Amino acid sequence: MLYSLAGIALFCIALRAVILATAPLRAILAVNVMSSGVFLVLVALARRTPGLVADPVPHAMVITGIVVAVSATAMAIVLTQRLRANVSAPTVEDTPGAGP
Amino acid sequence: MDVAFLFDLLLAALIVWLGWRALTSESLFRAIVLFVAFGLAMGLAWVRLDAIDVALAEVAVSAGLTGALLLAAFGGVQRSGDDDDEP
Amino acid sequence: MTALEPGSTWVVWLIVSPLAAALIAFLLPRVAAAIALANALFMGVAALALLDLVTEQGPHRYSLGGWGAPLGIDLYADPLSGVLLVVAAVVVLATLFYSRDYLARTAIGPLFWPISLFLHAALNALLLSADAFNLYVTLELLSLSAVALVALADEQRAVAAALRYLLASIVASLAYLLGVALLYHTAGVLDLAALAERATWTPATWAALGLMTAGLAVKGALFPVHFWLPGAHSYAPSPVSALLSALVVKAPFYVLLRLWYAPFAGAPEAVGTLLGLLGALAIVWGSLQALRQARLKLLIAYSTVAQIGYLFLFFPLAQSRSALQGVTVFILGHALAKAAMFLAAGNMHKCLGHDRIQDLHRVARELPVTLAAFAVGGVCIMGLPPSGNFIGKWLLIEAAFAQGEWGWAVVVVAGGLLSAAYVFRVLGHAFTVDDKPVDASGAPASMAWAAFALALLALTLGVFAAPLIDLIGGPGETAVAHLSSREP
Amino acid sequence: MTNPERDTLARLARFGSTLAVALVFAGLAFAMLSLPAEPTGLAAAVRAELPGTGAANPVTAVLLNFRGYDTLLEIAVLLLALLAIWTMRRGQLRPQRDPGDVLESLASIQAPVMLVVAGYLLWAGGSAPGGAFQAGGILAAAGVMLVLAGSGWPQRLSGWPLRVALVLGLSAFICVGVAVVLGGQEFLAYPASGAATIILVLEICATVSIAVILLDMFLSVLRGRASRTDTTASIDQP
Repeated sequence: MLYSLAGIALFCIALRAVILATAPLRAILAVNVMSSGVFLVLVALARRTPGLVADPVPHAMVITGIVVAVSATAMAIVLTQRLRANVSAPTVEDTPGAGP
Repeated sequence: MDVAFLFDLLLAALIVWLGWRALTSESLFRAIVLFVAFGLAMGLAWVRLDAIDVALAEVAVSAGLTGALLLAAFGGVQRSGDDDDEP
Repeated sequence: MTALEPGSTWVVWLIVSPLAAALIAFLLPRVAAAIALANALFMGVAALALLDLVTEQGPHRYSLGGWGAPLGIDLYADPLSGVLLVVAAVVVLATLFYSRDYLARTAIGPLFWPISLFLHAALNALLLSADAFNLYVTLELLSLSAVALVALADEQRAVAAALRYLLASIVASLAYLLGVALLYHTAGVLDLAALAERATWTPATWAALGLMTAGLAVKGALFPVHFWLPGAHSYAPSPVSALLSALVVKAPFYVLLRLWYAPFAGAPEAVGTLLGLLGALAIVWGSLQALRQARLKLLIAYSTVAQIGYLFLFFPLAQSRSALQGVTVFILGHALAKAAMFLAAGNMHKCLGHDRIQDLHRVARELPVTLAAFAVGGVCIMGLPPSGNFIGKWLLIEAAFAQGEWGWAVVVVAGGLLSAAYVFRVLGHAFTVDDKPVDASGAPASMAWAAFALALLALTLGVFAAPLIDLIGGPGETAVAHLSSREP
Repeated sequence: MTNPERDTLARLARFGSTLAVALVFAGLAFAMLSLPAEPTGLAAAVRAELPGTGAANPVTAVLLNFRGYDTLLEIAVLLLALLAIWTMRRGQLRPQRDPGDVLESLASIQAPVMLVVAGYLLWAGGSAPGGAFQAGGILAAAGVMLVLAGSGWPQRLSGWPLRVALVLGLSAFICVGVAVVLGGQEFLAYPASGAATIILVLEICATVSIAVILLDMFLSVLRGRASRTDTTASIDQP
């Protein structure tokens, strides 16, 4: 139960960080911490009562999740690099989402 | 309160603290190093949770490779120097 | 292990074939386009065969690995997933056909083909999945391939939009996954039907409902968390915009729909009303934003924000059967019409070199088929008969009156008027006569006709709608009927 | 917008987000603490069916057998992410700066050790903790060490050998799955007698693909760093 509480604490801290982040690499760090928090909840809740045996299904789900997370992280990092490398491209002509 | 519980309490607190520091550290480089340390502490937590498979995957992939990717990307950021100016 | 009925392996081929095609298209870039088109054709055949199968024999479960739920992962097909698989295959086929000539005019490399095949595989896998965690994996495969396709437009704002899309979608996935964790530790299973049997309304179920709905709302671009959509959908290459707006953005809604019938059946009405209100706001906000846009593709993207709102009107009206029928027909109609409009816009962009709405003067003379495709698509979006969108809206209004909540009907009608305003704004400029010298470089016929074919399908969808509606509400939908009858 | 206004807005955003996540935390913590104490989950079912899976390690049994379909899709996610990265890749990979004797000699000792560890994890994965993902991750990490130490050979992997290594894992899964379907069984339902062999073959293929994909992702990030020109970037809208 301790670890699942730590997991949701990480989830919440990272959620706040990703909302407030302005630099892409900071946001990428935050989503990685966030995913660790979710994984911790996934595994630790199986042992919320002392004496329970480990449940292999959440373990497998977390291993799957770790691999998905590293794929997304690598993609995000390369996108960040592209963003920095493109200087010739046009700039703020019409920004989407900028409401009145 | 037995030793195991105390250890778990300390480790859980350490994980949250490292995660917090990794997200709030002013220097991006330090943030990444803290993130790698955070990954290693997570590995220890997986061991405590009897999830050795996850611990191995976490240390190899999350802490190791994600850390390496972030550090490699940081090398690029550092030269433009625009990423270090926020609290 | 039981012997299989003949034909029931269609669900497997619908997932394996695009994956295998993606590998071949990656290894042999020269034949990538041909492989992708052949696969899209085969997907159409397989989806029709599966639809036929579930119509005849009722909903169909397939146990991957032979274990069966809850230990293994099951695939689940019913008329709802069947018709969505068919429309996905149709839109992908037309879009990929269009892409051959489109890509020849850009610097986009042959990796477009394997990535689009991964996207199709993810879409089919998602439509067929019956497992909460497997849905997470398919959502990730879908989002990452969608982001990859957006980033193919190698300009600053497209890359920025792709990054924003990626980050929003990772956070949303993690919220969904945390919800899955809570559900698993409440009910001890991951299969949706098994979850529906075992789940009780504990605080953990509530938290899961909140987390998963919020995550899927971000991924499905429901107002006010649609911030990533206009950039991603408008700055992407046009065939990608078509795939994203027509298909990808519907996938999270479909997952939510499935959850609404399985673990979250019997969620209190207030939650449905909230989702419906956000949908209504999306219709108004998206339409008003569309009216303000100077660029055609941004206008169409905001139109998608508005049209997504209609889907969420399902939730407050879920009690009546015509709501599900209406929303299904609406999804089909919007998928075809919106794909047609984005393909047409891409054609205009390629020929004129821009997509500024007020400079579209020569389009009527230069690109008659393209403009016709756009106009017909626009008419469908307005919801005029005999389009599928008309039938969809009609059924939603019917559901609203059946439940005595005519307020939702007002929203449906008002949204139609607003969409008429922004469609006519474009057409008004396009039909203006202009004396400037005529540019002879026309678009290849394939690109114009691909768009037109989709628009025509969208327009005539209403004619075929009757049997379709019977399918969705009919006896084939036993699982849905069974689950939705479990009211608390 | 003037600066004080901006500061106020930023402070408001900070305060609002802190309040919001505090509420989320409280809600989630309450939900978790209210979970029933009795065990739920599939642990018992996994244990009961374990003998027929071809793997003695329950996690491997779940990953490669019970939920092998998830793993198939997950390897597809990895490969797709790499293809996405390839479409964005520009520039040439520059040789690393002189790494220094220490790192070089460290890498020359560590890389073979890591290779052995990866091999052990892969082999042991059937019965003890370990398996394709762990082995693949460690192999990729060994590759990263070699690259950082200035060794060129990981970068020499290119062309057809590279492409084959990348698709090996996913193709193996698809081939096994389809072969079983053509034999009249469900997709990915391994015959009990050959399950252990099939799982080992799948794990070896997956390890190769995972290691090469992860290593190539790292190399792509290094390459992106080399081709960069200066500009400020922000995920916020300008």
